[in-house]
Parts: sequence; structure tokens; C-alpha cells
Amino acid sequence: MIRNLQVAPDHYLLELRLPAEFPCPEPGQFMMVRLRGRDEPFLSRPFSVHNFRMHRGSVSLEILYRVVGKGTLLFSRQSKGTILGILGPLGRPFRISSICPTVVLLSGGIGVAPLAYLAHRCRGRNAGGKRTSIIVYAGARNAQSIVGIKHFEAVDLRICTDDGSRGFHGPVTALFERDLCSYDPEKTMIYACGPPAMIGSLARILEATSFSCQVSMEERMACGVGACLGCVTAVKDNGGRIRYERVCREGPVFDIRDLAGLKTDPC
Amino acid sequence: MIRNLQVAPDHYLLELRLPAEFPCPEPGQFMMVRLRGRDEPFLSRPFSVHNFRMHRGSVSLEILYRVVGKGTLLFSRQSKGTILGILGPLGRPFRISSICPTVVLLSGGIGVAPLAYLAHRCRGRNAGGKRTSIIVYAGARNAQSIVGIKHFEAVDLRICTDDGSRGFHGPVTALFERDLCSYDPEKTMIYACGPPAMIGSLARILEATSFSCQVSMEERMACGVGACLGCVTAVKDNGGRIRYERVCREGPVFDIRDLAGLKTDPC
Amino acid sequence: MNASGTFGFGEEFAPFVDLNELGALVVKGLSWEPRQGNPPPRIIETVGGMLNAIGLENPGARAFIEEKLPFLRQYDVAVIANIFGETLDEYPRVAEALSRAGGIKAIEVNISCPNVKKGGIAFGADPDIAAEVTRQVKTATDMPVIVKLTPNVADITDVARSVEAAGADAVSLINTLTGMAIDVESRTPQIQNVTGGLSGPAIRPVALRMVWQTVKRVSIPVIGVGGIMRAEDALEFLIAGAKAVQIGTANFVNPQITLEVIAGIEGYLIRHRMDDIRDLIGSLIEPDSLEHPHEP
Amino acid sequence: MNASGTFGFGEEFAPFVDLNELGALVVKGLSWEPRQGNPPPRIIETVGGMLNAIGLENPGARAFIEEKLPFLRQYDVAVIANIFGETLDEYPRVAEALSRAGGIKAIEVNISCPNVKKGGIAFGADPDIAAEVTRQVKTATDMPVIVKLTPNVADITDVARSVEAAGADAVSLINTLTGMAIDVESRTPQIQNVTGGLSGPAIRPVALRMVWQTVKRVSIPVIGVGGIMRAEDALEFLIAGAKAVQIGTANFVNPQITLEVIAGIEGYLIRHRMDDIRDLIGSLIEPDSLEHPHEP
Ligand SMILES: Cc1cc2nc3c(=O)[nH]c(=O)nc-3n(C[C@H](O)[C@H](O)[C@H](O)COP(=O)(O)OP(=O)(O)OC[C@H]3O[C@@H](n4cnc5c(N)ncnc54)[C@H](O)[C@@H]3O)c2cc1C
Ligand SMILES: Cc1cc2nc3c(=O)[nH]c(=O)nc-3n(C[C@H](O)[C@H](O)[C@H](O)COP(=O)(O)OP(=O)(O)OC[C@H]3O[C@@H](n4cnc5c(N)ncnc54)[C@H](O)[C@@H]3O)c2cc1C
Ligand SMILES: Cc1cc2nc3c(=O)[nH]c(=O)nc-3n(C[C@H](O)[C@H](O)[C@H](O)COP(=O)(O)O)c2cc1C
Ligand SMILES: Cc1cc2nc3c(=O)[nH]c(=O)nc-3n(C[C@H](O)[C@H](O)[C@H](O)COP(=O)(O)O)c2cc1C
Ligand code: FES
Ligand code: FES
Repeated sequence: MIRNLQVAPDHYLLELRLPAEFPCPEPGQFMMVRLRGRDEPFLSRPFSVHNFRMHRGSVSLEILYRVVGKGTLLFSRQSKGTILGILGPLGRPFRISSICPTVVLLSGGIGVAPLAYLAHRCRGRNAGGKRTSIIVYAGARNAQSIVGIKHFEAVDLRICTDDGSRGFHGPVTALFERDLCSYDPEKTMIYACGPPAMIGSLARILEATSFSCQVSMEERMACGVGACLGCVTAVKDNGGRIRYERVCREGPVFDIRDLAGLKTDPC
Repeated sequence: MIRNLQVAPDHYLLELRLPAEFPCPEPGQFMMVRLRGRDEPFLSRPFSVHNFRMHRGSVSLEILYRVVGKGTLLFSRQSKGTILGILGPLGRPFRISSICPTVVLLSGGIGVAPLAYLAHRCRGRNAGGKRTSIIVYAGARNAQSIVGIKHFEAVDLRICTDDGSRGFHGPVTALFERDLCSYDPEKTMIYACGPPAMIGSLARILEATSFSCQVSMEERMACGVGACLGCVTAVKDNGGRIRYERVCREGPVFDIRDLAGLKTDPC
Repeated sequence: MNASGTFGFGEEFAPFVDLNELGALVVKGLSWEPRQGNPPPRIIETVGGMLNAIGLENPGARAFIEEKLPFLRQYDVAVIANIFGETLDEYPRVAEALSRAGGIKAIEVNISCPNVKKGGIAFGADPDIAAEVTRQVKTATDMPVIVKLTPNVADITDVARSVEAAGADAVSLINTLTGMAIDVESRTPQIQNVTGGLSGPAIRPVALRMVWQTVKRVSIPVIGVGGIMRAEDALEFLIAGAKAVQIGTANFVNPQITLEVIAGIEGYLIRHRMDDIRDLIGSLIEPDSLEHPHEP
Repeated sequence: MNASGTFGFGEEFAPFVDLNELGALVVKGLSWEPRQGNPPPRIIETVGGMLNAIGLENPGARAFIEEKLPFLRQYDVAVIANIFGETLDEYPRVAEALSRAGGIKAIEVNISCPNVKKGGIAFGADPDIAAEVTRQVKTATDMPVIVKLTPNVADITDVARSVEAAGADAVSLINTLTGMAIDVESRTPQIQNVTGGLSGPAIRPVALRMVWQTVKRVSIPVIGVGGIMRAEDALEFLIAGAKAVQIGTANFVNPQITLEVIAGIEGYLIRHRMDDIRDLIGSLIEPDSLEHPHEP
């Protein structure tokens, strides 16, 4: 652990030094993280890659996390020098389209973590013969809790807050819906990560359209590698039949249209 | 926690700041100590009072401990600022005789912890019309692992090491046995704390004599207050009948002659 | 309230917690004859819990009435006497003596302590014997009788139903799960008795499951016991349907835990705008129809 | 070796651990028909462990043989197939198909999984039914048959003796203890199936006790399972008399754990100057005569 910095109330940025041979993760992949030599928290915790940098002789991994329970609370109390157990990179990454020059990212709260790394990797690319342009809708409860946006350089950043204390007043999905007609379904790839209500609401918005949208999902995990079958989420196949897929293995990135049983937006 | 200093390999000196109204412990009493807000280690750990000082507005408690297992290992990893749960002072203290001007302390290894505080409190007293003189036999594995002797000011300190790297070469009980004839059973009070083999060997040495000897015993504890009945040790009553007494309540200080089932010295 | 065997006779904890504020106080298990208990070591910490084999050490019912009860009478707290016997007829004898003593509000019958070879386990593992003990205690006392059940059975609800039919006024569960630990360096048991009773948060999921199952099958009140360390843990039991809870091992870690749990439950009720704890008890929302078919 | 259900079909862990170095590899439980398993959430962490209600999701015996087994055949590791059935006659059918497939060394019969209402629990809790399952599987296969026992019974040794008499070549124990957890804010079960199986170090004392008791009552080998996280934990089971151990939940925390435990046991044998692991197995020094009288 190189640093473990509080970046907002309840939000921390963890930077880890890893051996140089550590494989470079793709955006959307995650790591299973644990405190070593202790029985508490018992299971490893999954966290998305927020950033990954090569240095001479070693590489560093950044994780952006929010304190929500026992494990994240214990992580937040650690400081420089703590050695963590890391397993990864795991899971299927976001697919980066070679034909869509417009990339729209929708993040709700801590959902910004994987999307920042995705933006980083999309920047400066060409797709469909054009330079990729990135539009980010970043939602947070209030101005104070906006985190992880420092990685969004050279993007069109549209901030939304639930209390209107910064940017658009309302959910990201509302602002995005308003802008929807300005995007071309053939040339736009949408990526989303956020709370269930946001994903549900996005699915509803996209239902009648032909936009492609990849979502990074969360589910409780034990092994992170596909062995325990603990992390499944319901997906529907073409015939509409429900099946379970492992978030750690077939996911965490899913096509929004495959997901079954999403929460419908309360608003 | 004010500090948690490594004083020798595997040995730490822990200093805690406590509220001013914290009752002043007597020598031989102990505290139940735990890490707060965690399930690990699960039970509190008993530690003797090694020193206790009053300041303006607060008091500080010193604990000298050796890392032997999970709990002490976790304690040793804490640093300044950690808040510990403390219950105490608990147990029956050493009785300080008002008629014995000679005080002999025998410590084996970490057994020095309570005896240092006892020496501190005996120093400068009068007993039997004379100024108390204190003789300390402090045993350790080797010169490196001698700890806790800085509190033995103005005492006759006789160090013993198992490997002879400092002081007498051999167990404290051997040196003490050699000196035995120089003490007057009527005017001497012996206090001991150390590993089972040392206490067993001391009991054997004193068996045929009329010296009084108080021993601080160790047993696994859950509650520390007498409720769980987990910490009993076997004692014999006058008729030689075996009975169990709680180390946390009737002890930790026992008369060596009451103890049953002591280990007999291997040497 | 606390759980038996973890709070002594009240006097041990009196310096650390105001006994008047406890919902009730369950004393250490009492037998007719005094018992010396098992040789040490009697306890060992395990992951998320501890093993104990105290061996039901206690001064006996008479000494309790003479030496311990007068102290407890000074407090305004409902004293519940936990009793056990080595033989079937010891139970009613102890129950009767305690009923006559005055100052006791209810009797909790331990048919489950697994530590003593002759006692405990046999009574609690067999629904018929458990019922017989219950009947005998009921005839010996007019006080409410709580029967404390062992988890070391295939189906705890069978025993619960059986003691209900035999007249039990309530059941409390669970007692400890029988376990064991070995010191690998010396290759000796960590506990002199070899096996001991496992308690603490490690067993909470098992206790909660058994309480939930039992609540569905009996109509007398169920008291939840096992691994409660915080208010949230107690809330789990209440939501599962327990009418009350007992806190055991957690008292060792924090003598004030009972009061902290009571305060925490009150805070929860206020936060969730519940006027009455009865709105909470048994309020588990069970997934009645699973969203997706359970079987393929 | 690992425990069933915690290592998938080997392929999941292959990137993280050399399968050739495992003593044996037990695959996820297989049934005749493919099974979709339970709806999520399926797992929750508890103190010192976890609850799971996977619902025995598996691709079915045929798909296993066609899609998973060829991968495992590449390795020099003894593959043990864990099987279960919803009905009595499903067991021998699965056993027979697997015996014929080639590349499998032994069959472990799960009569204990408590998650699926129709399966598991009923077979394992009754010694007679457990024996019947064993007999049927034995007639369907020539391979060694290990019967995996459930701890959710009053006396596990009765079931062990019964399956031994029915021809079991070994028993493995324990499977998970049935438990439950509730989210108090939403008042819903933490697991969609309401109850789940408790595993991890929290249950180790219970598993160790049951292994120790069973070793005393059967003459077939006993395989110890439950809460092994480190070499010392495995040593406890071996000292108690288990001939081998399985590591379950710990694989999730550390995929290399099996190898680390093997290395730790080897280190222990060297340190204690034991040439043969048989000197270790069953070497518990039991306090035969208690120093002080046990009863007063
Ligand atoms: C693929 C993936 C990537 C993630 N990336 C991030 C990230 O970059 N930053 C971040 O802050 N969080 C991320 N999360 C969520 C993060 O894993 C949880 O917040 C964390 O596990 C909570 O642990 P806890 O002990 O604090 O909470 P508790 O509620 O005490 O945890 C109890 C159990 O539930 C599990 N759990 C609780 N919440 C979640 C959740 N939302 N998702 C999965 N498991 C959960 C825990 O892992 C643990 O096993 C990600 C989750 C997944 C599945
Ligand atoms: C009255 C009293 C005073 C003590 N004073 C000191 C002191 O001043 N300095 C010091 O270093 N040690 C002292 N000890 C011993 C100290 O309590 C143990 O070393 C400590 O509990 C070990 O904890 P662990 O988790 O590191 O060891 P582990 O072996 O992992 O502990 C497992 C369990 O056994 C118990 N245990 C292990 N060893 C002992 C022991 N020797 N005595 C009692 N319980 C034990 C632990 O408390 C725990 O419950 C004292 C013990 C007693 C009873
Ligand atoms: C040290 C100790 C002593 C106990 N003694 C008794 C007893 O005398 N009678 C009884 O019915 N239960 C006894 N129990 C069981 C507890 O009352 C309780 O049922 C069990 O510990 C589970 O609850 P917990 O996890 O909150 O401790 C004892 C438990 C412990 C740890
Ligand atoms: C996620 C999970 C899935 C399991 N699946 C199976 C299974 O399919 N068949 C089986 O016999 N046991 C299964 N088990 C039980 C384990 O094999 C093992 O008996 C139990 O978890 C106790 O060991 P542990 O504490 O080392 O995990 C499963 C356990 C877990 C945690
Ligand atoms: S976390 Fe184990 S299968 Fe996904
Ligand atoms: S530690 Fe509980 S009685 Fe002594």
C-alpha cells in the first residue's frame, strides 16, 4: 500500500504497488482484495480498477472505494505499508468498439471508479475513422461527494447531483434522457456503472431505442474466479428464458439488454 | 494508546492514557484489554499493571507484554492513537507485609511485569521498623530479552540468563536457592511471577522451609471478573482437598503453598 | 437479558453495569448438590467465539438461596434461575426449592448443557425425555417455566413442540454447539474435558435459523440466544420472531453490552418509526414467491 | 485436497494454482439433470465464515463428462466426483455414468447438502436412508465410494456407522451447518433462499469434534472437512484421527491455500521428527485419567 487517501467523506483512494510482472488489467476488470494474516473481514472484497500505471520496475494500481460496511471500514483504517492480498485482474472487461466514435459514460456515485479507467484508455483512440469523443455523465449525492473525476481529462464532463449543489439537479439518467436525441445509436457506445435504480432507469430509457449499452454489475462474491457460483445475476437469453450467469466470470460487464430482474426506477 | 514501543525482540511496552477518575491499581492487579470495534481477537487479554502514573488531568498505565499468539501479535501492530477497551483494575493484589523488611522478587521472563510495579510501590517503605530492602532475581532467556528492569531503581538486582550471556548462568530459582540461607523466613516476603516450571521449582525449594511466598498465576480468561468460571486453578485446602479457585477473582495472587498441581521442575 | 452462565450470579458484574437496568437476569445453572466443575483449562478462544467446558460448577441450590439470592433481591430486576439435574428427579427438586425461596421470577430449565457426561445432552436430544423433564418441573413450581434447548439435534423444532405440549411457558435457544480444539504442538486437547460448548458470533447464523424455524412451529414465546454482540444482532432474532433475546459470551467482551443492545434496539425502533416492539417481532419479509423458478 | 463446491471444476483455479500439485481434486456436486440453482443473493459473509445457498447449480453429469472432464484429464491429479440426487435412484445413475467416463478416481456421495428442499437433508439425517443411498451407489460403481455426512444431526457417528455397514469405503465430514442471516434495515433474509450452509473457520470446532467422535466408531478412513484455513488447522484434524483433509471456503480467500497447507504439514513433520504421517494421525494425547475428580 503506497497510500490510502480520503478524497471525500467516506471515499478513499487506495494506491498499491505491485510487482512489475503483474498483468495489465483492461477497463471493467476487477481485483479481489483482502487484508493478510487476519480472519476479518473474512472474504476478499471486489474492487474495480480505477487506474493502473507502469513505472520502472513496478506498477501501481489505484482503487477508488466508498466505505459501506465492515470490510471497507477496515480498509479505510489501513495506512501506507500495509500489505494487501490481491487477486486479479478478473472478469470480462468493457468491449471497446472500433466503430463507435462517440463514447458515453454514465456513472452513479462510486460507479465512477471503473469508468474513469475506461475513459483513460479510450482517450485519443480512433473509432469508425474518427477520433473518439467522450461524454461523461457523473452523478453524485452532492457537490462534496463527487470523486474520481480528475481522471476525466479532455472529456465533456456533465456533473449531476441529487441536491443540485453542483451541475444538473437530478439523476444522471434524467440529464442523459434529455440529451438522448443528440446521439446516433449507430455511432455511440454507452457504458454505465452505478446503483441498481440508475441501471434500471437506464434500461427503461434505452428499451425502445437501438443504442448499445454495457453495464458493470455488482453482486456479492466469495471466490471471484467462477468457482463458488455465489455471484450470479439473472440474465435472459434470446427466447426470454431466465438463466444465471456469474458476475465474476461472464461479467462484471453485461449488455444491458441481457439483464433480467433489474430494479425499476422509483421516480 | 500513547505509545507501543518494541523494547526487545517480541517484547513491547504499551502506554495508555486513561481518564483521571480511573482507579489506581494495586501491584499484582491486572487489566482486561481488547481492540475495540473488531471481532478479532475475540476475547480480551489479561495483562498485569507494569506501571501507573498520575498526571494532571489524566493517568497513564504501562503494560509490558510479550508476543506469544494471535492477540499479542495484533496488539503489537497497533500504534499511537488506537483506542483500546480496558476493564480493570481486577483481581486480588499482592499483600505487602508490614512486618517483613526484606522483599525478594523472583521473575522469569515476562513475569517481571507485575513485579516491577510492586518494587516501585515497596520502595522507600518501612516494615517491621526498618526500611524495606528489595532484592530482585530477574531471569531471562538471554541478555537481549531482559526487559522491564528500568523500574528497579535502588534495588539489589541479580540477573540470570539461561545461556549465561548476562549475570548468573542458570535459572533464577538456582541462584535464589544458593542465596536462601542468607534470608530470614520471619523477615522476608517472597513474590514470584514466571513460567510454570519456575513456580514449580520454587515451590519445591520452599517446601521444607517456612518462607512466605506469593505467586501471580496465569490462566486463560474470558470475563476477568469472576462470572464465567473459565480461569480456575486447583488449590488445596488445609485438609489437602482439591478445590478450584478463580485466578481472576481469588487470584491472580496466591500463596504458593495453596497451589495444587504445579509442574515439577524438569531439571 | 443475559444468558445463563455468562453473568455469574449478578454480583460479579455489579461494579460494571447497573443491574436495575437489565430486562432480566439469568443466573448460572444450579443443581441440587454443589458441583466443582471440570479441571482447567476450561476455555479456549476460537475464530469468532470460544469453547467452554466449565462442567456446570455451581454452589448448589441451597447455597445459592442463602448466599447469592439476598444480594440480587436488592435490585429491581427479574431474576430467572437456570437449573439442571444429573438425574430426572433432581430437576423438580431444584425447581421447588427455588420457587419457595422468593425473589425469583421464572425458572429456565437447561436440558441442553453438553459438558457433563451424565447430565445435559441426554435430556435435551430426545423429545420425549425433554417433555418428561418439563412436566416434572411444571408440577414442582407455579412459576413460568422456560425450557432451554440444545442445538445438537437434527430438528430442534421437534423438541420445542414436545416441551410445549408438556406445558413449557416458553423456550430459549440455543445453548452451545459441541466443539473441540487441539494444541498441535503438544498434541493435547485445548480443553481438559476434550470437548466443550461453542458460543459467540460464530454460531449466530445457526441460532438464528433454529429460532426462525421454531417460531413457525410453536405458539409459546421463543427467546433467542446465540452470538449476539450488537443491537443489530439482537434485531435479527426479533425480526425472525423471537419475543426476547439473551446475551451470553458478549458480556465477557463488554460488560455493558446488554444496556448498549437495549439502547440500540430503542434507537432502531425510533428510526423506523415503530411505536411498539411487537411491530418488529416476526416482521421478516420472506420471499414468498421466488422471482425465478427455484428448480430448473 | 479441496472440498466440493469450492473449487469449481478445476479450470477456474487453474490460472492460480498448479493442479498437479494437489493431493486430489473434488469437483462441484453433480446431479443427473443440469440444475440452475437458487436465485441471488446466494452468499453472505458471517463472523468467521460465510453462508451459501447455491442450490447445487451444476451442468449435469453428461455435460460434465463432455465439457469439463477432458480438461481435468490433462492433469496428474486424482479427480473425485461429488454427486447428489433429488431422488434415491438418481444417485446410482450419476455414479454409474461417471464410473464409465474414465479419468475419475473416486465418488463422493453428498447426502448432506441442506440447501435444496427436495434433495440433501432427508438422505443424510436418517441413518437408514443414508445406508440405502450408499448401497445403491456401491452397486452402480466399482470405484471407491466416500460418503459425505451432514453435521445437522444429533449423532453423526450413527450415520457414519450405518454407511460403513452399507459398504462405504470412507466418510468425509462435515458439510455445512444450516444457518441464516437477516438484513435488519430491509428486514429481508440476506440469502434469497432464507437459509444457507455455514462454512469457514467458525465451524471448525464442530467439525473437529465430529471427526474425533467418528474416528472412534468406524474403521474406514475419515476425511476431515470444515474451516481449515492454515496448516495448523489441518494438523488438528489429522491428530484427531482423520486420514486426510479437504479445504473448502479457504480456497476463496487464498487460491494457493491447499499447497500452503501441504507444505505446512511437511514442515511440521520435519520439525517434530516424524518420518511418516501415520505417526501423526490419531496421535491426540487424551487426558485418560483426569488429575482431579471430574464429579464432586
Ligand atoms: C465487480 C465489482 C467491482 C466493484 N468495484 C468497486 C469499486 O471500484 N469501488 C467501490 O467502492 N466498490 C466497488 N464494488 C463494491 C464493493 O465490492 C463493496 O462495496 C464491498 O464489497 C463492500 O464491502 P463491506 O465489507 O464494506 O460491506 P458489507 O456490507 O459489510 O459486506 C458484506 C458482504 O457483502 C458484500 N458486498 C456488500 N456490498 C457489495 C456490493 N455493492 N457489491 C458486491 N459485494 C458487496 C461484501 O463483499 C461482503 O462479502 C464493486 C463490486 C463488484 C462486484
Ligand atoms: C493475570 C494475568 C496477568 C498477565 N500479565 C501479563 C503481562 O503483564 N505481560 C504479558 O506479556 N503477559 C501477561 N499475561 C499473559 C497474557 O495474558 C497472554 O500472553 C496473552 O493472553 C496471550 O494472548 P495471545 O492471543 O497472544 O495468545 P494465544 O495463545 O493466541 O491466546 C489464545 C487464548 O489463550 C489465552 N492465553 C494464552 N496464553 C495465556 C497465558 N499465559 N495466560 C493467560 N491466558 C493465556 C489468551 O488470552 C487467549 O484467550 C498475563 C496473564 C494473566 C492471567
Ligand atoms: C462460560 C459459559 C457458561 C455457560 N453456562 C451455562 C449454564 O450454566 N446454563 C445454561 O443453560 N447455559 C450456559 N451457557 C450457554 C449460554 O447461556 C448460551 O446459551 C450460549 O453461550 C450461546 O449464547 P452466546 O453465543 O451469546 O454466548 C454457558 C455459556 C458459556 C460461554
Ligand atoms: C459455495 C459452496 C459450495 C458448496 N458446494 C458443495 C457441493 O456441491 N457438494 C458438497 O458435497 N459440498 C459442498 N459444499 C460444502 C463444502 O464442500 C464443505 O463441506 C464445507 O464448506 C465445509 O468446509 P469449509 O469450512 O472448509 O468450507 C459447498 C460449500 C460452499 C461454501
Ligand atoms: S465469486 Fe465465486 S463464482 Fe463468482
Ligand atoms: S475469567 Fe471469567 S471467572 Fe475468571
